[in-house]
Amino acid sequence: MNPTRIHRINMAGLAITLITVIAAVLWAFPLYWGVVSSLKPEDEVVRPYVELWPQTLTFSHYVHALTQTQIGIWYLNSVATAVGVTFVTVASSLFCGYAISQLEFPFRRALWWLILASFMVPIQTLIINHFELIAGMGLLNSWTGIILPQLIHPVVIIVYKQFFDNVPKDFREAAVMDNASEWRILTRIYIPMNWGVTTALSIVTFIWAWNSFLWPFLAVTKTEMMTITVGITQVSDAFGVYYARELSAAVLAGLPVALAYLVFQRKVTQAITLSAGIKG
Amino acid sequence: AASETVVWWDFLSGGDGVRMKQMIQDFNKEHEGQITIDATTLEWGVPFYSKVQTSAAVGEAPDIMTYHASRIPLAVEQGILTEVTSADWQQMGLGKNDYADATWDAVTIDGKQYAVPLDTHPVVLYYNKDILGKAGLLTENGVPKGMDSRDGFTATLQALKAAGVKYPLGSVTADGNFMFRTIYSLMGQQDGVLMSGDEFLAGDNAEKLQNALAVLQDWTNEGLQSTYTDYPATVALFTSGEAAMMINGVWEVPTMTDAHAKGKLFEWGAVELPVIFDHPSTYADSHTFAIPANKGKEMSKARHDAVLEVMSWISRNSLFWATAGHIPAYGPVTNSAEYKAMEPNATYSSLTANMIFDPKSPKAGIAGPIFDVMSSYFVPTLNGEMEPAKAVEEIKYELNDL
Amino acid sequence: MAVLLILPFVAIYGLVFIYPTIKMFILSFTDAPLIGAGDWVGLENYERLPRDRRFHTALWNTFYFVALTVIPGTLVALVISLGINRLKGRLQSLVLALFFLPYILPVSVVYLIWDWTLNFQFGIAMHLFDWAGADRIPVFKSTAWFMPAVGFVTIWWTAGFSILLFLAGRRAIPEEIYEAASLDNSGSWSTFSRVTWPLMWPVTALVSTIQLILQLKIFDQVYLFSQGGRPNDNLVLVYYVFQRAFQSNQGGRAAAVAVVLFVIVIVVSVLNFQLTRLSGGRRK
Amino acid sequence: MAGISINGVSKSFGSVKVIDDLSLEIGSGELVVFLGPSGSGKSTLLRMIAGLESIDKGTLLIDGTRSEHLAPGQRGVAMVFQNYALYPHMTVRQNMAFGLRNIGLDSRIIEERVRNAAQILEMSELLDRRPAQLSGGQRQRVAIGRAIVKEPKAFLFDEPLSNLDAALRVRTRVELAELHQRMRATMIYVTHDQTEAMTLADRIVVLNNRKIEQIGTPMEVYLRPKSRFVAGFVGSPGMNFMRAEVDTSGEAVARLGNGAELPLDLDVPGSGSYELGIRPEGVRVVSSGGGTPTAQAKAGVVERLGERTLIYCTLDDGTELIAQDGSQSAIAPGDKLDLDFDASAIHLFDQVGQAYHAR
Amino acid sequence: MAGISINGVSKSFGSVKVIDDLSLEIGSGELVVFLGPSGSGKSTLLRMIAGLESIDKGTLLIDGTRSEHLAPGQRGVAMVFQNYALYPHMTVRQNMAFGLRNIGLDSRIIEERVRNAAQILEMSELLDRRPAQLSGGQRQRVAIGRAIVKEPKAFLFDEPLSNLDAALRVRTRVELAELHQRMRATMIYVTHDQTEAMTLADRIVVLNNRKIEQIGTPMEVYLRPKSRFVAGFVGSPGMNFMRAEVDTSGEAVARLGNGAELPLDLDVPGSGSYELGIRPEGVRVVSSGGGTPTAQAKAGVVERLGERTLIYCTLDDGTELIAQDGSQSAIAPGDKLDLDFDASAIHLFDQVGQAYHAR
Ligand SMILES: Nc1ncnc2c1ncn2[C@@H]1O[C@H](COP(=O)(O)OP(=O)(O)OP(=O)(O)O)[C@@H](O)[C@H]1O
Ligand SMILES: Nc1ncnc2c1ncn2[C@@H]1O[C@H](COP(=O)(O)OP(=O)(O)OP(=O)(O)O)[C@@H](O)[C@H]1O
Ligand SMILES: [Mg+2]
Ligand SMILES: [Mg+2]
Repeated sequence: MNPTRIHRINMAGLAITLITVIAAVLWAFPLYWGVVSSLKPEDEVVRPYVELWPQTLTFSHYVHALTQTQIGIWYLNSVATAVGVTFVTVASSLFCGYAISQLEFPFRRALWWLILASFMVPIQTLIINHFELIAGMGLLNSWTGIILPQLIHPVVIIVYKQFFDNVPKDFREAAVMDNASEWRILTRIYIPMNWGVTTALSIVTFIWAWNSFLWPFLAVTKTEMMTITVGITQVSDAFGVYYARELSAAVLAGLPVALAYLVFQRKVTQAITLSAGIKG
Repeated sequence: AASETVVWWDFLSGGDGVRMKQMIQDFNKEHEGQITIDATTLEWGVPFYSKVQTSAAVGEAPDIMTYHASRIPLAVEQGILTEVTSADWQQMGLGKNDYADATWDAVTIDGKQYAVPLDTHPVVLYYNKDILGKAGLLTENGVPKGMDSRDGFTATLQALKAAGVKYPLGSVTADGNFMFRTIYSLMGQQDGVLMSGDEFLAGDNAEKLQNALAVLQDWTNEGLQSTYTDYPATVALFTSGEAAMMINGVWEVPTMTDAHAKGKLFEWGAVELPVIFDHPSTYADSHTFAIPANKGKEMSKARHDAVLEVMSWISRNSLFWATAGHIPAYGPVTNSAEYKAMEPNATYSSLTANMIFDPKSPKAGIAGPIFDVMSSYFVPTLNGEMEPAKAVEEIKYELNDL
Repeated sequence: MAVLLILPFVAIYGLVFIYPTIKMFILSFTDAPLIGAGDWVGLENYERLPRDRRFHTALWNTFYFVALTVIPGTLVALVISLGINRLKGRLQSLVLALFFLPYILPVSVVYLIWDWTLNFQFGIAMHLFDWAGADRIPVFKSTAWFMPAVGFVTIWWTAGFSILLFLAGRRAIPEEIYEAASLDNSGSWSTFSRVTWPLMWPVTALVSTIQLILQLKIFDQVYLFSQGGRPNDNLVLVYYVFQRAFQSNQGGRAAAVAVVLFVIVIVVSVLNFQLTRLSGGRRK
Repeated sequence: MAGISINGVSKSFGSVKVIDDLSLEIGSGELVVFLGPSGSGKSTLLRMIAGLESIDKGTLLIDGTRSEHLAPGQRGVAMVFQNYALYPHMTVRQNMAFGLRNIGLDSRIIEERVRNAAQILEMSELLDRRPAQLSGGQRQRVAIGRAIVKEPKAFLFDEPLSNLDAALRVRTRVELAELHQRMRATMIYVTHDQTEAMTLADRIVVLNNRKIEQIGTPMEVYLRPKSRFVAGFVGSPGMNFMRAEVDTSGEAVARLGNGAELPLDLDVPGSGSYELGIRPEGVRVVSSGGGTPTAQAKAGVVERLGERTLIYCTLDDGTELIAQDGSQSAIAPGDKLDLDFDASAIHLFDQVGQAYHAR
Repeated sequence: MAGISINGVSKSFGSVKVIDDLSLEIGSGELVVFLGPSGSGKSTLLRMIAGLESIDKGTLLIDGTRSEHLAPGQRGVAMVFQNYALYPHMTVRQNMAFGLRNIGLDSRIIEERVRNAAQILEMSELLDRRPAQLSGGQRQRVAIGRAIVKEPKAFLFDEPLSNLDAALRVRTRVELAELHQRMRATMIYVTHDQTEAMTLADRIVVLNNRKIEQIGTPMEVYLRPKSRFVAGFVGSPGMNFMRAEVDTSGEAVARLGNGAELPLDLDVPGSGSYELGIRPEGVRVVSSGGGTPTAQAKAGVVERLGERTLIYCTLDDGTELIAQDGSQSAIAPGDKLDLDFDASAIHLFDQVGQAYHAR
């Protein structure tokens, strides 16, 4: 029974807080280091001692990456394919999830089981056949070809179904009493009521698509069709033996998503937990 | 006629990449309104050749590409190269007589040619004259001492070490693909061969490989050579003065020349590899131009003509390519007075006599099966993780299992 | 109506999921190259696997990688999330952002940054070894260190995702439970082991399951980090599929490896599902 | 407004019969409450009228029109759901207009109707808010407003107050009663809360176990419950029950477990064992010594509700019952009490639950 | 069991003061209810006693021990939470034993105590279930059981019934009252439901706005509210209020808006404008013609609660009030009524809310 006990607990708490904060800084340090290195001239980069800030600050590597490489086109490809994957995945899953959740039709359970099963299937094992398929359709080196095999995201449909299942039946019935057609129930009630889910799933799908490497790496042979994730590691064109240049490309590739994340931090956080089926 | 765009892939980065870009620019300027080269540089080695292979199989390969001569047998077996017919040669205005026999032979399979040779590129020893000079390790001719024997060269390395040099020798020890060149050269110095008929490392060839590995591992064990160093790091170590010498391809010559011209580099030199064993011998390969056989896609006559024009033009103008350190394949260029006056090419031009090439087999060549197997074991061995004997045993097993 | 709604999805699934899956099985019984037809060879492609050294390497490395990442990654994320949970307000979101940031970066960026950070000659991490007086370790060039290093980078890269799930799980535990525990004289350790940990168990199971299935399919990092190094020592199953199919042009043999991976992932998923269900059932 | 006539309807879910051959007439402008325990089929019956559940057998007339096969939207009835089912992404105005839009009504008319309904419900200033910005009571009103704008033939309510807290529930109940008085609309109201039923209904339909137990005005149901079930279900706190032996040989009397005899003022078919029911307000605490009390009891918990006091007590023979005393009762837990039963408040129930009431 | 003494405690969250210099004595074995509107600081005060919130200023004695700096577990009090806060992964037995394990009690003693508590609460057969397998009422009992086994100096309850449905709430309330009678333990019970407060408390502490408005027995609070706030807050339906001009020049009288004059039976400081309060049971409907009624009114909603009838009516001058009539009242909505005010039930409140009651 000593009155200092609460005090002592606070000391321990403070220590944990401090450790956490320090760990966070160390955790993010490689990111900082990457950025700083990309701002140094090449000869400073390879000095055998540590300088946490460039002696000569230079943006020349960025200028080079932006003007001498196809990074702009890669951006465009990344954005286009990621948006395409996101849009098609979310839209098709939305409709299908709604149908499975709310409507009666033959083979509904079978379809649902198929989707659940596909959750476990490693899509990576299908690369050979995807390649053959896409090549056969003449879609290599095209946005469509990059997009198609990336459309298997059973999580999206599973989450949609769960959310539609959880919309109280009352809403559907209220709408039925309100003379609403099935299409109007979907578009005026269910979709708007679940905007949050749609945003979240779109964010998550977009992150996945933006970061995907293996398939775009296989499906693209022309540099002008590469996505940024593939481009910066596969085309030595401009980066060669230049460490800082490589890093500046990395920073350029990572920066937009990183900034978008910092701006929409809450949304992204929600999106992730939601995609895992945890109500945050 | 409408302007033809020729899609071009190469794997040339660094100093020679810059040279090639310059040549392409010149070509485009000269052919304005007729032919435009649309060039892309891909990652050297396995990535490049995998990409080429799958691209050709699905009809997405370029119109022209650089190709290593060593890999042509494999490519022909896979059917991804288009023959360069005698009509083509005629149209280009080139022919057998313009090339050294070995070079012509390298692009010829069963009497048919599959590529147009561009150059030959051996490996050489780069050295830092300032450091060696200060340590008293230069001969009067300005070349390193001890180039004639294993002991002599090792002594030089040790002296450098004693003089406080961190890495007497910079080696691309992290990259088995690269080290193949050095090791194959050392085998060549013992008259070792990889393939005798269909058998790999037959007879005492295994032992010769082991000797080569042992030398390099010894240097590592004695701390005379940079360990786990990848390609760019090796160059950086040398140019920053941390490594006093470096074994690398002639294609790094322009990097040095350029830096030196800008006053950013010490005095340097490049010589033929030291004779560690019986006699001088240096591994070399050739860059060539090839036309992919795009499956299901016939190349138009106009495009084909344009491609031939590209190959012809570059060959004729390959004197500039020589500034990239390489030895041009086109005879008229190497025979010219200008070429003969070029430095440092002249210093190491003697070694052409001692060049050895990959075995002519579909299993050989850059990023080919042999390459693949051997390089896997080079890294652990060169960095002291694996005994040379063990490595040779494994290599032999895997090669014969191909 | 229902048919119209499911049509796009079913069409996509049929085209890029069901059809390729069936084709993969068929392909694995032929000697086809990557593109084009081959002859039926029966089980030959499978019979080769037990003798195939690379396959052994790939199989071993895959499981090794799973062992290196799944449980350590889950624990690291759990610990970090508990640390973050103690923080409040802006500091909390800042710290969370620092931990989460790597997750949204493309794998290529992660590769470039770590390849640089751990560069044997110039990497800043090597200075740590120097300061500590230890020998530098060529992490991505030595077989012994490659997988642990890639595992470490993978944990660094993906922990943000798990951390978020753990945080959500932690926040789902009502504060009242902790107040009850403090009135029940529960100390920090007993509160963690008897309250927090059991209540976080479902999330822990979820996180480790997600990790497990994800890491079995590892390719990107291993491929990138072995570039210019020693890929044959670092093979993992998907990499081996890629190598056979796209580098050696052996579609049939690649498909057989793919089928093996396919079966492994499904067996592991089912086992894992049963396990967590059992242990979950025991705890519920 | 219109009457609703239900004739011999039945409903099963799978093999479980939930409504069995049930008939009911609801007059135009009447407020009928369906009261019954959970699972008694109240909601099901209401939803059958709305069209949200199919009718297996029997007929349904709404305003004279055969409606059992009409789609829900076409029956001309409006429903207020337990959770209101307000569309969360629409403003109050849009919520109210949605049903009218769907039938393609002219937007001027829609605007007009919404304005009127908002006026009636005194929520004109809420029209541009969203449901999340409303309090529970306000949401309730919007839900009613959404029904009103449709100018339906009948309003259907399914436990509309059960999500409100106690105080608000009382207030809203009064508002609903007022609304009904003002609009004189046909309304069917489902609840399992007997206070709501008592205070709101013109007539109460007591449902139990697939069947109607009693139909009657609130006071009929309270004072003259037709069955043991109704007697026990209606009233809070519930009626006290105890065993009694009835003797009709002379003046009819009931003998309680403790031997006390109560004169009976009701028609009972014959002697025998009955259950005697009496509400707490029929059990009075008498000051000791005055006359012979019916029973002696020991006070347990004493609940002072302010305007009255409930005493949970135990008779000598262990029977537990609740007595009522005035607001300022002096009784404390543990006290010995004399209780007197008001003869006119006595009900008897025979073996099958049939009730007999005081004359 | 032990008394609790709170002396001049204050508490702020950031810059918001929630409890301001509050003092209170709770006797050993007493059941004190903290009653007040939402946000009045009831929970905060309770949690300050439990140790879950720090005390900014002032002292807290539990059983004579200075406790404001003790850790929650060391104050010897047990708490029952609104959502019960049962450990969901432990069985009932483990839930109850957890606190005892933590203080290293012998497992035989733990087993014994758990068994006893389970017996008291009649849940011995639930001991091996997990919270998820229990009904709301059963969880409630487990939460209490978890408190009982600790044999605490005092029990703290924070709205323990608010998650139960109406019927269960009434039943559990009675059970709690019984438990307190049996155990005679010191209990503090937080609620904003005045019925719970009235029926359970030995004493009610009415909190409002950071301060104690009144401390007293339930009947004191109901019959002699110290302030306008307490008068309005306690009782359901609430007290009727209306403007009145008081004239103390002769016999003290209050003049209502309609001109009627009521003789006052209370001490009031002087003439002036007051608010007059009277509970519904003080407003009686008188048969027309009998004497002069205090007021005339028009009946609105009539709520028949069974044992009594509430009439929501409007006076001629627009004042709304609630009158009470007997169970079998014949009054229908719209009727004209004569109302009589019971003089002894009149309360007056001056401008600052200070109350004056009938003598
Ligand atoms: N869709 C359904 N499928 C199967 N059984 C159902 C369904 N809807 C209701 N039931 C069953 O029908 C019976 C009556 O249900 P109903 O909802 O009408 O009861 P209720 O009187 O409204 O009860 P509550 O007061 O709980 O709302 C219950 O036994 C219920 O389980
Ligand atoms: N942790 C906190 N931080 C800031 N303000 C708080 C906190 N807890 C309570 N408050 C504020 O203190 C005041 C009193 O809160 P408290 O929870 O004690 O009220 P209460 O009487 O229990 O209300 P209720 O009946 O709603 O439970 C409220 O205004 C509340 O907003
Ligand atoms: Mg219902
Ligand atoms: Mg509270």
